[in-house]
Amino acid sequence: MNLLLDSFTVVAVTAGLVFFLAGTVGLLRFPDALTRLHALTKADNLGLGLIVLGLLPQVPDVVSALKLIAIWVLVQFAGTSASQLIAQFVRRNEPGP
Amino acid sequence: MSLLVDLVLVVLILMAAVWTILVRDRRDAVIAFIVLGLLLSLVWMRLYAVDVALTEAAVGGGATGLVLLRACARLLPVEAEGRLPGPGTQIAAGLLSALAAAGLAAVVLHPPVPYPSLAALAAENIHTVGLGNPVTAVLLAYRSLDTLLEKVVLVLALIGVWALTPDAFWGGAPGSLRARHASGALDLLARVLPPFGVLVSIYLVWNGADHPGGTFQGGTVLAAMWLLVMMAGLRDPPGISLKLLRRLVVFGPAVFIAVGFAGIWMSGWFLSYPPDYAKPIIVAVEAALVLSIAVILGLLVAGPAAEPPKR
Amino acid sequence: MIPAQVTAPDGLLLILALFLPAVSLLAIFVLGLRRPERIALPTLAGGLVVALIVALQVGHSGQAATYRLGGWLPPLGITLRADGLSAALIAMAALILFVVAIYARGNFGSEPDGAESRQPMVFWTLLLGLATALNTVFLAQDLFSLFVALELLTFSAVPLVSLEGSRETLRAALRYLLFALSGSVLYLIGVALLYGAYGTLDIASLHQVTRADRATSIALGLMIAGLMAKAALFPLHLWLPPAHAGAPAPASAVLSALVVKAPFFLILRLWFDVAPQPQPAIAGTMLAALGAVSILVCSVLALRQARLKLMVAYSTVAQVGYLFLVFPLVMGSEAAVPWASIGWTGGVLQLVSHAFAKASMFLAAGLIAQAMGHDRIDDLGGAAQAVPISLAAFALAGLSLMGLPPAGGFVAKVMLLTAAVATSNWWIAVTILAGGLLAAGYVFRVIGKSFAEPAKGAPPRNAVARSSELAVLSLAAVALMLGFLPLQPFAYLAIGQGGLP
Amino acid sequence: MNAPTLYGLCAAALVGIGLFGLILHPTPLRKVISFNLVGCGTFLFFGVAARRGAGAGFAGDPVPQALVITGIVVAFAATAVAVALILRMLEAGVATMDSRPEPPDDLSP
Repeated sequence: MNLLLDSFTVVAVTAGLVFFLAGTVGLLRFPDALTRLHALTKADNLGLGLIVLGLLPQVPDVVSALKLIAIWVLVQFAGTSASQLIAQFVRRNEPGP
Repeated sequence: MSLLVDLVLVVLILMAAVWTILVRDRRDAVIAFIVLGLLLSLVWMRLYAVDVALTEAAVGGGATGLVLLRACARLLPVEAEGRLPGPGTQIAAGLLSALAAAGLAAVVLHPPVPYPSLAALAAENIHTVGLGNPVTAVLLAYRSLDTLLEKVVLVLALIGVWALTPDAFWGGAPGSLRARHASGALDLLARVLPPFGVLVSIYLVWNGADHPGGTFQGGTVLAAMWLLVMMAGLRDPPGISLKLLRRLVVFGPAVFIAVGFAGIWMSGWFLSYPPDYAKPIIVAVEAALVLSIAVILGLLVAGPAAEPPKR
Repeated sequence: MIPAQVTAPDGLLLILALFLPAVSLLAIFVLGLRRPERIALPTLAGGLVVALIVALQVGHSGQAATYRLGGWLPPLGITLRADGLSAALIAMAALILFVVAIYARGNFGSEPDGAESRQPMVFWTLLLGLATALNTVFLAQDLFSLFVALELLTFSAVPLVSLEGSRETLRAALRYLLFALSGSVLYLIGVALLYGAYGTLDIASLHQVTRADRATSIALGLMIAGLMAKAALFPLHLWLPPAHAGAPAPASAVLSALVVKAPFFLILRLWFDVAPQPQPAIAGTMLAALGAVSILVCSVLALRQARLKLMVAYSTVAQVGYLFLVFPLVMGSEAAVPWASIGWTGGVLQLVSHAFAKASMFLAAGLIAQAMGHDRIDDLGGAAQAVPISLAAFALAGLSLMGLPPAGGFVAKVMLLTAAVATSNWWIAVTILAGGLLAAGYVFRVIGKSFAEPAKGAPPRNAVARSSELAVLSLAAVALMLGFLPLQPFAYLAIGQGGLP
Repeated sequence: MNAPTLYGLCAAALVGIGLFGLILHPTPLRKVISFNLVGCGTFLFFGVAARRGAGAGFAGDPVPQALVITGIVVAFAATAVAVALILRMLEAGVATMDSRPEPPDDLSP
């Protein structure tokens, strides 16, 4: 049982890291601000989600688990709002297609 | 391996620092400085100073960055970037700075053995104040004079900022913080986030007695929520003569000083706590301080009054 | 850890010295009064009483008064301590603050409609802030608490410079702030290094453990360099003249008389109480050389100023320069301890007598400017008839700056001169004499112009308050009375020095 | 070489870079940013002292950590005052350009 949970953690966290890596590569390689933003938000949401999911079996009690989930939700929320703001800024300042 | 992480962090920090100094545009310099602040809070984690990491992220990077960014936004159209001094001055400045850095590096490379520390003394006495977090014990018990005087510093800084109000506007409100293109996203954030923020700041203060966290971290989160609301345009900054505002600013320091004097007859010394009630008293002082800190930080960011008072 | 002994009442007074003004400033802030001086004046009077009682008790008991905050012993806790020197200086600061407050009572007109207005509120709260800051600088025994005290001082002093709000004063305030902050951060680096080297920031503990090694020298060097910027020692003096000249007269008086003395006092503390003894002679000579350049350059500059307040401000830089002459004079003396030497005593007396003289001079300059409607030195004709008392105070204070008998500055400068001759520092002796001559030049220039016939078509003169004039005169009188002190080291100032009980 | 020493060298470099900026930049806002850099380096020195002084069951000496927290807040207050002064100076400058310039040597009593 323990081994199963541990391997789940390893797989999920690794997968999360891969998403972060992909997002970072996208940030560096994509041509303009909007696509970069797209890569970053998508990858980070999923990446953080997978890491939190992977860590859940490792926490000692329910409160800690709730804290982890709360962190994920808040980051989601902040990330979404921030990328919205950046996107709006970009649209105002660059003549759109 | 572990040292590799530190090495990468140091390289990133030095890059951010050099960028901060050398980049031409001042807004870029501020952004580099904010990045530096975030990297530094990681460094504080690596140094096992979680309380400092929280403070650095909240105040050092966050609040300072906000003040500087707002300044950039208002300076940009008016003030041109100044001209750098000639190469002679530049070389002299470089030599002087390099000399200072080299001297400091030499000191760092030869630490005394054994390394002096007050950790043992702090640990020995922590039971008398009933706290679990030694940093809180230092801030509110062993060295409470510093913390108390620093609150006075904050009030004086606020008076200093308000002193820059044009005479006709005294009693009026600071200019609106509303972002020029406030949007739905910001609005939503400002409506949803504050309850969580308030919860987090209460948690930080409550938790700070025994675990990392404390008044400044909590106060900054609270201030951030207030600023968010003002930047989304949901509320405007209050007039600087508002009685409630003045009371909130003074509340924390006043409670702290009152507790200090009460200590004289409760347990013999100014700013001492009776051993049995030390923890609840300290937590109460922190709770009072958190409100004042939040209000003062918010007002420091908002700046001097910029409109005539409403009569 | 909490000692069983009950607090000594004299120690408790040190707490009052710190927090009486602090509480009062919070009260003014929260009440939003039309006339804040109704709270501030009684507080400063109370502060004077507290300071005098502390000074008398220290003299009476022959021991330093100490107080441990929260009962915590150093190195974990923080101690307040009034030795003879500290006690004398808090009494000096309290007296000057109180007299300046009396002078300023009528200066900041308030709105008739009962509302709070900007200038009175800012001036009085920050004056009280200065009282807290100065007392903390003079009493705290912990290097980091002293950093906080220096910041208190900066945050109280800078907005006073730009109280008037014109572009020039704002620029002066900003420059002052940048210098002061740079000084603070250099000081703080030194604090960090000292903590890293010794694990304590308590001055008395450091006194026993400091070694003459690289870390200590770099730390002290940075701290003293930072404090030099705050004390406006040449070549870091550029901020001072515009700042002190731009502030309203009562603020200038406090800035010049007291605020620049605080960093010098800390240099004195670092030099004699923290640094490993004996220090390298070259360091002391360097400080004295910068002091000498300050004296000569800024006295000449004072002589050439067209505006009265700028002249007085340049004279401050020159007079602060005298303080830095102390270091080689003490090192070369044969006295067993610094405070038994005539050089050290002369330096302290120069600090005190200049404080009274310069406060009086700035206030007098303010009254002259108020009466004449301008402060151009060349057009001061008729001032002697318009404000005779102020001009008399100006002249009496001038005696102290020149070092002529019977002023306090005379005794101080003769002591420094004697010490310079005794230690064969001839260049210092020459500098002291030259500085005195230059001071005579700029003081007599003002006096001479004031007795000239008023120019034709001069604007009518404004009346000045009699209580303000008497306040100015009383400060000059104190500066004068210090001249009757004997020419020898004082036992009072030696109380509690060097960790003695 | 261990982590505290590495960060100590980083702190020394930060102070050096900040001092360079403080002297180099003529505009006040850039000076304020540079001052903050020096401050960051200074605080890091305390952090190194704290980590090296680990003991008695603590991962770091709590005293320097507490000093840094106080220091960070004071530095923020300083930045806020400086920025307010810079902005106000700008307003005053703009205001005097279109209004009648006052004679510089007259003091309002």
